Amino acid sequence: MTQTTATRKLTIAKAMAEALSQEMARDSDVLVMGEDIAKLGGVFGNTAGLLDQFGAERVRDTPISETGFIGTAVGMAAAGLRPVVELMFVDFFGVCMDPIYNLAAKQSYFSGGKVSCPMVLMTSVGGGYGDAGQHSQCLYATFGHLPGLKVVIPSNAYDAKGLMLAAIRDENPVIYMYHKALQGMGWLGTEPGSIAAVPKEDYEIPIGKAAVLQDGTDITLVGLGVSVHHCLKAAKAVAGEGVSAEIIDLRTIAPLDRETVLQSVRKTGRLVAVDDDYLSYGVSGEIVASVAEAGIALAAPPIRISHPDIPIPFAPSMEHAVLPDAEKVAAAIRRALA
Amino acid sequence: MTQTTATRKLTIAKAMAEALSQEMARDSDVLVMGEDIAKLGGVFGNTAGLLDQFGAERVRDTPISETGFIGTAVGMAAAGLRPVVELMFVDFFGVCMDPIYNLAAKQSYFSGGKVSCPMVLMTSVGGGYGDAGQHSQCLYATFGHLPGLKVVIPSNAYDAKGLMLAAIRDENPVIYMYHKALQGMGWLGTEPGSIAAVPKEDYEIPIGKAAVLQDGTDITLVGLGVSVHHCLKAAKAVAGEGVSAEIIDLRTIAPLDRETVLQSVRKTGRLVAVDDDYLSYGVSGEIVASVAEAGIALAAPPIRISHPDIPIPFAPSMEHAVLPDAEKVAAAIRRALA
Amino acid sequence: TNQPQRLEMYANMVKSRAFEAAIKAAYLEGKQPLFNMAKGPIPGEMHLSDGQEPCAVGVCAHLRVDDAVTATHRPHHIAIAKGVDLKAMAAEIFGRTSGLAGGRGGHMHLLDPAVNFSCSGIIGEGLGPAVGAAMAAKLRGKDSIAVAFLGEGAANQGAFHESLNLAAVWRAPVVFVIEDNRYGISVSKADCTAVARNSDRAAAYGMPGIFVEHNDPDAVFEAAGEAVALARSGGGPTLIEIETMRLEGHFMGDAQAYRPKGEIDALMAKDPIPEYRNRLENEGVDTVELAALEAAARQQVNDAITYARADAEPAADDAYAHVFVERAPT
Amino acid sequence: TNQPQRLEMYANMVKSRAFEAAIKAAYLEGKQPLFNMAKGPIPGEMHLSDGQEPCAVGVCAHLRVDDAVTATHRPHHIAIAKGVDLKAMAAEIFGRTSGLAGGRGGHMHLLDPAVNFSCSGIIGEGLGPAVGAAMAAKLRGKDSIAVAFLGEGAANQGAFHESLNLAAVWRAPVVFVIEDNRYGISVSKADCTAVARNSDRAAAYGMPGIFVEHNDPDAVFEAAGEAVALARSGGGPTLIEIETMRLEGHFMGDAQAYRPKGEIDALMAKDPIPEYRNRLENEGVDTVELAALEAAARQQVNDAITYARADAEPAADDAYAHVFVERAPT
Ligand SMILES: Cc1ncc(C[n+]2csc(CCOP(=O)(O)OP(=O)(O)O)c2C)c(N)n1
Ligand SMILES: Cc1ncc(C[n+]2csc(CCOP(=O)(O)OP(=O)(O)O)c2C)c(N)n1
Ligand SMILES: [Mg+2]
Ligand SMILES: [Mg+2]
Repeated sequence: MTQTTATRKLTIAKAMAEALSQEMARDSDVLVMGEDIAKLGGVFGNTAGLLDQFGAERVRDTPISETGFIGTAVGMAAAGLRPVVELMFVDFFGVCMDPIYNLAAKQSYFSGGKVSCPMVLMTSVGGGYGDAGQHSQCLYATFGHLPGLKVVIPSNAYDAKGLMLAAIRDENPVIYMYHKALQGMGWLGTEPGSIAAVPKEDYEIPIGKAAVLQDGTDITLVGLGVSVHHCLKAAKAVAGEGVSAEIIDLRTIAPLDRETVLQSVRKTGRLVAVDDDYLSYGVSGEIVASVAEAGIALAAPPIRISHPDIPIPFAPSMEHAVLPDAEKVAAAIRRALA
Repeated sequence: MTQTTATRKLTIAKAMAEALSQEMARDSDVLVMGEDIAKLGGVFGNTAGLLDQFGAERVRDTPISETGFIGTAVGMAAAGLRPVVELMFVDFFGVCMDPIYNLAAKQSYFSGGKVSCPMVLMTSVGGGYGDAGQHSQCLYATFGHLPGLKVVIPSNAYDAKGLMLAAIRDENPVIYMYHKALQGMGWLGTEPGSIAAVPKEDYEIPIGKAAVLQDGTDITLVGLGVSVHHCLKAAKAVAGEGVSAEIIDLRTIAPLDRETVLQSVRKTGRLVAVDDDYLSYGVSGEIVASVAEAGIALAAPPIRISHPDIPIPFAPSMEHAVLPDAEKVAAAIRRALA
Repeated sequence: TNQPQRLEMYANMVKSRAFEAAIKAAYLEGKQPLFNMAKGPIPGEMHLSDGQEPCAVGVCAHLRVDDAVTATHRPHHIAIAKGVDLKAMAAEIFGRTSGLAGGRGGHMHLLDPAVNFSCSGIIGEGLGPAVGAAMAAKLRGKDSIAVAFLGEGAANQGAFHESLNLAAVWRAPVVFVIEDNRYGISVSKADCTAVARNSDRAAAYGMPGIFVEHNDPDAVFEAAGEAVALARSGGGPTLIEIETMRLEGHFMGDAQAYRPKGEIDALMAKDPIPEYRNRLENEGVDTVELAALEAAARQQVNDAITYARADAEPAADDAYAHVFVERAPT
Repeated sequence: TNQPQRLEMYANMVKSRAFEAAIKAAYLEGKQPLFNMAKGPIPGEMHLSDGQEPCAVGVCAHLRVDDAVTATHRPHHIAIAKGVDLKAMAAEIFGRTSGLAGGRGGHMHLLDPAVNFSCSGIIGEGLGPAVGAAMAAKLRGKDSIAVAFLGEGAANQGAFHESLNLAAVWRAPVVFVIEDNRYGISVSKADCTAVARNSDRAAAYGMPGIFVEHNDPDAVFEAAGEAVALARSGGGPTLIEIETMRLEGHFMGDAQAYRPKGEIDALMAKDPIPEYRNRLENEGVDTVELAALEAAARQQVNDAITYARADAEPAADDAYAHVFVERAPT
């Protein structure tokens, strides 16, 4: 962003709503649909104000019929509209994955590129606030694994606005995962690091490009969404111990920007990959595998930190123990450097 | 299996049907439900004869209502029955994943172990016969990634029977994935290696244990289902070149038997992991990551071979080009040893 | 209804309302002045059932311990009417070791096999399992049945259609009970449902549909009686819709700006509990007896909450237990 | 109907049947003596539409190019009636480079945006997209509509319920057309559907339901006419069910042991194409004219098949193209 730009500090919720509002004003083909996104403004605040601004034709509360309204959105997209639909919690993908992964994701392929699907699916992810096993999942890898979908996860409000604008303008289905711990809704707690200076004007963050948030020489920390903040805090903690950590925010997991990760690890020779999705067949494993198959010589075995392969427990005494956090990342860094 | 046992060569389809028949005869709580599994005997032959033997109460054709009948099966299992349900193609998981991953998989956790879910979900996987992008997927990692599910994939008829018996007797939900290319239905072609001598009597293959099919010293080949046969053929091909390959059949991907893989790679120092699911966030990547984080010194970078991150194309000239096969595995072995 | 049953229905309504009041108070602890869901003795979402008690007690009055009930994300009143252990339930909601699931599930995941009760947080997820419980009884030649509770919003979810069709085709001994509290979070029934009465949808499955206009335990009892008798006698499923009321927000912390001004006050004036108390009084039930019932109910609630608060928090490693069932539970 | 329309309907039925015959012959090449789905010029599953032509032509006769149609895994007759390019369609089914999708999709995935036609292989998957196409027209103030075809078996899938309710709530200009061919693979309608007529389920969505008893283009045309007019004039959705017939197996290679003896012969005797030809003749249509129509239809089919066979197979690397759309298609 240029220095001359007027910026304000925004939460991710407000940055998402601003991006939607600006794009709906700019492009009359954009509309928003989902449960409680109109009158209520979204359970997580990301559609606040849109109903008043654009009216009930373009801002539509839906029945609790995810398969129905997501399938409908695909049909709208094929007809040239640019629907942004909300799946309130990613945990609900089980009732509506078919139109997402078999229809939206394959429309281009099944038409030889003749029919596009410019649709954004916004969905909240993550736990840490005691919402238990059916309302705290992340499922990044579940979506990243399936071809034809682009998957983005902002870690801060600046990226949230730029990724949303890029997602709406993309001709392909984009899964936009926003983390409840970063959303900036007071009632969910707020990670201060997710609140960022956001330009009023229009800008895009390129989908498929990771960001190097901090240069370092001793170890590469790879995160996405909330785990980026765990990495930043852990890096601070070990900086005092003379450790120089390089920090990468993936921002997109499909397509995955392996090159940025490899470049960094070639330099540092050490890797800790962190996410809060389930461990096996997950994001941190894909990062570790990508580095391994590249044949980069490492000074220490790569380490992955993710949620263990168990349902997310309700009681805080268990949930906080199993969720990744800055302490766990710092401990891994020390292990890698021991 | 003991030497005294009477065995016959069976296809996987027949071995599955025999296991179901024997267990239904032994345990009156076992029943089978799904689309076309009764009158038709299963599109893929794995329930042939059961309707005549056990009647319409215990062998039930269902409406095309996967969410309804899988949810029903979970309720039956909670009540003490042992339902075996069929999801005709794994590609259809998108219409019914919720009762599988949020309900069956978490029933034990949400009840502190008081309510079990002894249910088997049989589902066909795989392509290679021109059934295109919505009827050829594998989705191993999609199921392996989610906690609370056990996931097994037989590569031959002997394992198919033993894994089915173990799955039905397990107190937990087991996803039983059978590969169409191994099923032994003439109309799908048949991999001869999947037809095996099967004891008439009752036996179990332990869930969660991989099998070392061939000892070797130069390189470890890891596969599951059909890719096991690619590995066996590739190993034969390179044997003439003096390469001694160790071959591991995972048999189960959740829980994953990492120890058997690590032991082998510690010995051989080289790894090729092969599966026909999508590459990113997939099975071959999990194997590579598990070896990497174990810090095993390798003589060559590990190699993974999977279906690329694209929908499965219809035309044979494209599908066969992108599907893993023995030639691709042999080429990888040569690369690893170059 | 006979009088003892009606007094029990009343007592259960009082107990449920008292339980919600106690949970509400505990839930708000540590969430003041700034409401933060993660804080306090009970974190996460909290969906209270105030106003919907008649649905629970009117239906469950017909049920036996071996009848199965599946409920929703708003389960407390139904769990209490079905006889779930109040202490273990409270301890689960507080996330303590002697909770129903040892604190692993929380308020949306209350499973008590001792009374065949379960609930879950996904809309429509309980319908299939109820059909399954009913079919298990039928296949074993038992006359136990199953009841699935759902909200009016859930009647637009695909699982509703699939489960009702399957139940009808298989003549499963199951009753589907829709608690129509007019809202799915902020979305009114009229804004998302193509018919005024979901009970009319029973015709799409060739099963009887009953609409209960009044949020009244006696009216619910009567309708449920027919449906339960039909199911128990092998007559197959019934769909019931009850016009009830949600006196609280969708969940704690819901500002409810989407509700018309004065709506809540108008509903409060029709609170079914005092209404039922008046009816019983007018019928000559001794007020001393009623007061005793109320006191006993409140006492049970206080004991349960006290028990839960005193119970130990799970150890970190408890998170790893019970992902799988190791043996057949007995 | 006017006579030219009826002759066009007849011609399209003949063209569809001839197309299926040609596909059937080509499909069996290389699959003899042992039937192996992977072999021959057309691999994979093949679902033929013989017998169901009246549904396609009777409905599509009312549609314009800008009206959208979504079909199923059994799409050929509908694609032909909607005017999908026959050469590109045949080439796609043969998996060739100038196929609709360059051979990436095959027979269950025929998308032709030029005439707003699409289909897919997942039961119920086309319903939502039809509602979406209809809503796109409505939001843009156009009077184009959408039609979703589905089988009677699909009427038990959750997507049916969700899509019909949403269409009704939003008054989408869409028509849902159920081709009741009595079977979902091997499972009969009676064995899996709680009502005799799915058109009765329209009441669950407050929309008109029409049942067409005869597998007759004129009867379908009349019913579809009402529904299309209602949708075009802003009157919202309609559900139509047509009692049709499946003259072939579910897919090629289906032994059909599940069908009662003699059923297929009885149906063959009621083949709608000769029946319609007789009617036209009895009404005095010149047999020479009919013969000319038939010859022309067959010629188009032969040209399309010849074109497809001569077309090039995709190169291996073509598999990697079009996973994503790079620019807005124009
Ligand atoms: C499949 C699914 N979609 C959405 C949600 C989010 N959600 C939780 S409760 C609720 C409203 C449910 O309304 P209703 O069925 O009427 O029950 P009520 O809350 O009124 O008791 C919604 C949309 C969910 N839990 N599951
Ligand atoms: C969600 C889903 N479940 C199951 C299938 C497998 N399947 C393909 S066609 C079919 C039968 C469909 O019956 P119907 O809707 O009546 O259409 P018909 O084949 O008779 O034209 C089934 C079960 C599928 N493709 N998708
Ligand atoms: Mg409600
Ligand atoms: Mg049919």
